[in-house]
Amino acid sequence: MSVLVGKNTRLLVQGLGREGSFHAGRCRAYGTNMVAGIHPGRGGTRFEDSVPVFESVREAVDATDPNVGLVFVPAPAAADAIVEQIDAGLPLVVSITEGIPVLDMVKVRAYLEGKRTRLLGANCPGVITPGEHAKVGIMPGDIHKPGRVGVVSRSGTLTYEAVVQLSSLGIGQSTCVGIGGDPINGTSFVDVLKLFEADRDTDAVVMIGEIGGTREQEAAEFIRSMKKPVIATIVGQTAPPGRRMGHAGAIITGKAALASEKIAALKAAGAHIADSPADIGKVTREVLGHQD
Amino acid sequence: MSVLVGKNTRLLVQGLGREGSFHAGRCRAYGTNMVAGIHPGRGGTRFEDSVPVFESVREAVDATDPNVGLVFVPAPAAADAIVEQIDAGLPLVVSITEGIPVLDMVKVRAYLEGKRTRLLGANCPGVITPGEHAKVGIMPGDIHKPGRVGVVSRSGTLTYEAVVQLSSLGIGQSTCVGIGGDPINGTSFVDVLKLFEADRDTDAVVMIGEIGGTREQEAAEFIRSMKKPVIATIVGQTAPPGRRMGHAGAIITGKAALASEKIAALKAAGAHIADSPADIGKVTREVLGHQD
Amino acid sequence: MKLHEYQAKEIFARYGIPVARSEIASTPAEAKSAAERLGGKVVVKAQVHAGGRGKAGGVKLVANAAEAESAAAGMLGRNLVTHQTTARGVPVRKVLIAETTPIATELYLAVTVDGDARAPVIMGSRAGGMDIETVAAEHPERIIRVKADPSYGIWPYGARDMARALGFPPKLVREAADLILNLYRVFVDNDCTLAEINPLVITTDGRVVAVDSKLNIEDDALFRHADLKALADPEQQDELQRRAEAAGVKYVKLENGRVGCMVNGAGLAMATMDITEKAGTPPANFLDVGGSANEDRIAEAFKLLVSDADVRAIFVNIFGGILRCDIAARGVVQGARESGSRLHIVALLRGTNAEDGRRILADSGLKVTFLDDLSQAGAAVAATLPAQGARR
Amino acid sequence: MKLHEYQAKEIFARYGIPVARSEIASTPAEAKSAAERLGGKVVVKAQVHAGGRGKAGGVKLVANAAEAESAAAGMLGRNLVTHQTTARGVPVRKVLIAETTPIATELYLAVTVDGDARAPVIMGSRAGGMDIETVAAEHPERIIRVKADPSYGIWPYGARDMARALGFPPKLVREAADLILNLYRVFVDNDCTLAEINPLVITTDGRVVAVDSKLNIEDDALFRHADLKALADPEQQDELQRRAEAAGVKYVKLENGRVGCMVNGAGLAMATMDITEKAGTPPANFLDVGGSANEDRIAEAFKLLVSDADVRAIFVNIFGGILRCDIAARGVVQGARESGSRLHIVALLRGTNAEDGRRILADSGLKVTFLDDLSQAGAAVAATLPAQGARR
Repeated sequence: MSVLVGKNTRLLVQGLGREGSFHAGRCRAYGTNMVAGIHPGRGGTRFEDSVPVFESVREAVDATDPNVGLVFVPAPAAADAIVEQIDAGLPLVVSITEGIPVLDMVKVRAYLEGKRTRLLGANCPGVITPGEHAKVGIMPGDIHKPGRVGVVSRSGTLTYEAVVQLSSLGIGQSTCVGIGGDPINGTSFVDVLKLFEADRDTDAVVMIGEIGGTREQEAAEFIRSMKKPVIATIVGQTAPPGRRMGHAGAIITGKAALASEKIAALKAAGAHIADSPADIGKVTREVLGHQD
Repeated sequence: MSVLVGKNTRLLVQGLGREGSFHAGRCRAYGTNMVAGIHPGRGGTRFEDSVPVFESVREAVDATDPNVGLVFVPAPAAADAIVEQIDAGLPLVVSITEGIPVLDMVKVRAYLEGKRTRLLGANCPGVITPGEHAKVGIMPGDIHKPGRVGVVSRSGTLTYEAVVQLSSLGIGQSTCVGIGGDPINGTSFVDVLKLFEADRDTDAVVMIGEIGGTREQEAAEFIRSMKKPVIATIVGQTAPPGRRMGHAGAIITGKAALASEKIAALKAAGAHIADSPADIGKVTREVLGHQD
Repeated sequence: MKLHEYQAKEIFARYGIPVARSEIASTPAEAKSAAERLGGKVVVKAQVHAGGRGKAGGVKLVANAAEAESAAAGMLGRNLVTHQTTARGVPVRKVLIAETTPIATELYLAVTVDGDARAPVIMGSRAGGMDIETVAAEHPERIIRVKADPSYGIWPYGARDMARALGFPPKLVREAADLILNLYRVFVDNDCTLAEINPLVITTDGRVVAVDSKLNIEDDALFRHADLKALADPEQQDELQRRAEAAGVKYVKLENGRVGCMVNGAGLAMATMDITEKAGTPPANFLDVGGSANEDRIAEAFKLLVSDADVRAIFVNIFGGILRCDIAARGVVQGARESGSRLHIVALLRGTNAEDGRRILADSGLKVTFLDDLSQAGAAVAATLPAQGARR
Repeated sequence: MKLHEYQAKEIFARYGIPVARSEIASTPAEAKSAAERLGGKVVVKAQVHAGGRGKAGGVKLVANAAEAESAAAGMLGRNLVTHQTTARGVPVRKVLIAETTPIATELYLAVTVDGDARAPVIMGSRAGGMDIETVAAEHPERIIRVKADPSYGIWPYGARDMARALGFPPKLVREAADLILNLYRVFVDNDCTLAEINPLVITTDGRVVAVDSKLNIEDDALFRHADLKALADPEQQDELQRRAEAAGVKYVKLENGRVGCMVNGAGLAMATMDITEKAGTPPANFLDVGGSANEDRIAEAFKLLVSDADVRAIFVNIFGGILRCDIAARGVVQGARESGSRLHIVALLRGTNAEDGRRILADSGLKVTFLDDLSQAGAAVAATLPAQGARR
């Protein structure tokens, strides 16, 4: 089923406010099997006249056996919602919510230790497996094309950009994963690269990194051992050191966080570098061509 | 080496105030190999002109490679000292200190999860292996006699009472373990029973329980599966429900915490019950007699 | 250490827990004017460290300020006797004047530490207002227990789940959950052994109000709570208890006992009680002098024992370790001298300096029977006990 | 959100961190009388949200109250320009008058969150008083880093170990450890992104004093810190920054740029910057309008861009998702109308309602070049950029 989501996905959506409802509807329209919704005060009602809504995740899990949770709960209560899903034993929790306080995420990350749950995000676009009509997130579904290239990225709209480049060249995607742009998140590049390396439905991986932190260097260490080719790009090459660029992940905190350091590490590990983010599709086509 | 301590014990003592110094000296006099002391402001000096004293556990561990830590630090700072020894990787930490706030012990107990350290106590007399001249605690050494009966108890002086009864009947002890009387401690009856069951130098176990909590019932569950005989007594049979009897462990919080419930559970599990704490030695002799 | 209701209430309010409006009064006149300010119809509540106030007449609902005054006059300066106090009762020095709460539902809510779970636990029940121990014993299924995570505490969703399980209507779930979270914070921040609201009330107009407030603080943690320590009210303890605490010994008076027991170590003390009980000579007390007692503390402990009129004989059971037997013996002699007691003493002295201890007692002129081991204790104590009723 | 030194200092003091005695002054006269109360010889420190005050003349050691007055007069009401500010500088509305501290040793101490370690980290260095970024870059071994446990924080022994490693003499280890623990509590309780003391001083008479105090609060956590939110001083931000924040868009002005970039999403915004930079048409800014922007926010963002005199052309790169392209286009048209801008616009609109967006821009009368994909961007932007210097 490619990675993380697929035809067996049974989706629970927590937070059915304006935005959550809109995207839950889009996920369903794409073909995702949404089995439950959670919204305070709306327990007992139905979402889009069909999906049962519950007051608590525990009730929803007992009644509908979901295996993926999607969090749209506003930032002040998002950490609590994530933990509620962890404690209910959901194998995968995807948190879209942006602006969760970093100390909340420090706690959540530590709380995950030893639990069976994988957390994707927060502050991420989610995950989509086009070939199995499974979309768990806010990405526009129609730009995707079923295929055999995995995509993993810290960014939202930049992932869409990469997908458009791939699709327009006829290169389909196995699964596209947004790990989120916050400095502390649940799933790292390495985690996703491992999944793609083990996935029978994936032939190559596109990885889109950013300035800030050293997760791309960790990824480079893993890429050394990978059999599948990785096409990588790093954005923020022109960002001045020490200035925040929007989301908290994109801050240059030291020499290691520079784009040039990351690109060097990835190149040394054997990744194929797209020097410009406009060339992701082109470089991928070249790499796949050589593969044949 | 019987259990927990023996001839290979390399002892570190933290808190060399009046009481700590006195008992550290007694441990050494009994034959225990004390390799390091910890006391703030006394780093660089020597205890009893021979054992090096350090400012921090980390320094002591690096320099002297101890494998057992003994904590005499006063209650307000005791949890910190225990954690310092856990973080330094000591395999066994014995905390004598009484009066540690229960919420501190809640934290320490949770902190132990997944660590390599076993904590004995707090609020316990410690552990002694007479046959190997290893005493890590405050018990009077001279009442003990080398032999093949293990002793485990929540209490201090009552353990000495039991030991005196055994020794006066010629029944020696492999190891005597005080697990401490606090409601939350590091090592339970079950933990120690497991060690004795696996120990080649132990033939039978004397277990001394008290009213309060349900740890004796947990022990009974384990005793069911034990090959070695267990002689058990429960004190506090005459204590009125709901009244505190000295240390915090001895409080009847519900029906399950009653002496009668515990005795029934132990009896059902096949333990030999000494109805009166005065009969511990006598019952043990009978049990050992039948064993031969 | 126990706090008074009014003290606990102030702490509750500081943590955002909704409490009824109230004022504290030390005189009937103060009670009257407080009642006037609170609208006349109020509840007058005796401030004592004991449960069971209601049935004992320590809680009065009154219709107006004049009745509040006379209700206060009936409580203040007297001793209140409840099923939890001694027959002498506990003195009422203050009354709380609280506005009445229109009760629709009464619940129970408390936080304590569960040793078996090794964590704080939040307990709630829809059977509020009732004696919770009775509920726990007879209908344990009516008590909801939520274990807190030792390092993360309780998460808001858990508090909401608990609020729903307790039957709070959807509109009040968030408010009830906040209250649960705040009570948990009170518990942890103040090193409580118990933080309890009984009853927790849903009012007829849909509010949630903590009508009673109970906080017990862990004695061992008072070193880091100077503010709470200052709230102690030793007058609420009976005199023996107070003296024991001042002397640093653990003492529990037992009903219908005849043998005063002095022991070092809680386990050995309970064993000693069990043995005297089995010998048909019931113990009058639990007394643990602790590990590091000195002569004065032993003497004070001895005087405590003999000041209990029920005590007909003394059993001293000391296993010398940190505490040396000679010290214990000197303390006993000093205590006997200072109290003028001539009660028969059964003494079992073992461990450090046991010989010295025995000699000191033997030379003291006191009536002492020496034992060699604990198995002799039952018979020896029974033999020394005078016929029922006789004393000194 | 940044706090002023004097605000941070009050918080430090509340947490038991030793700080120098000081008063805040808004006028030279207040500065004078404060200096008198503090003994005459004082330090006058401009209160601005910018580092590098010392070298920029914002910190003055004076010998008496009269000098304090004139030093304050030289700062108050003016703009202070440091290496961290724009050329316009930041206004000085208040000065802190602090008693002098007899310095024996200067250290550095700070708490921040280390994303790679996924935990708060306490950083200390004996190279205090120096520019810490320089130390970090040139002598990373001189910085001691202690990772806090995400759930337990830092234990006292860890703080003592750190204090010793920082070279505190044995007598001061406990005091320094308490300070470290308290600074950590400040950090966690107030959701800081940075809590910093630079320098932390050991005085010649053996005291430990936090001589400077710096606290940055996480914007995302302000919802639970109304008290801190009230301490905001928006006047310290430059006008564009302030307008961006009010509009809810992320905006960073870049030096020497010529292309104003409007993008949704931080990653795509950085990609856009990289592409324009490579095309030889450097970006004038980073601007992320965010996911849920409406027309007004887009319009305000557009006006922000064009109010920057460096901007010669606009690149609008919107990937419609939550934000629809027609909304973005309407916002751009509205912004252009309201600002009167006639700058050439390069537009790449994809995703939700992209067709509608393109039509709206095409019909607007604005000069717009439409792109089909990102690879065309470099050339297109370069082509539309007027010769250096020209504008409108």
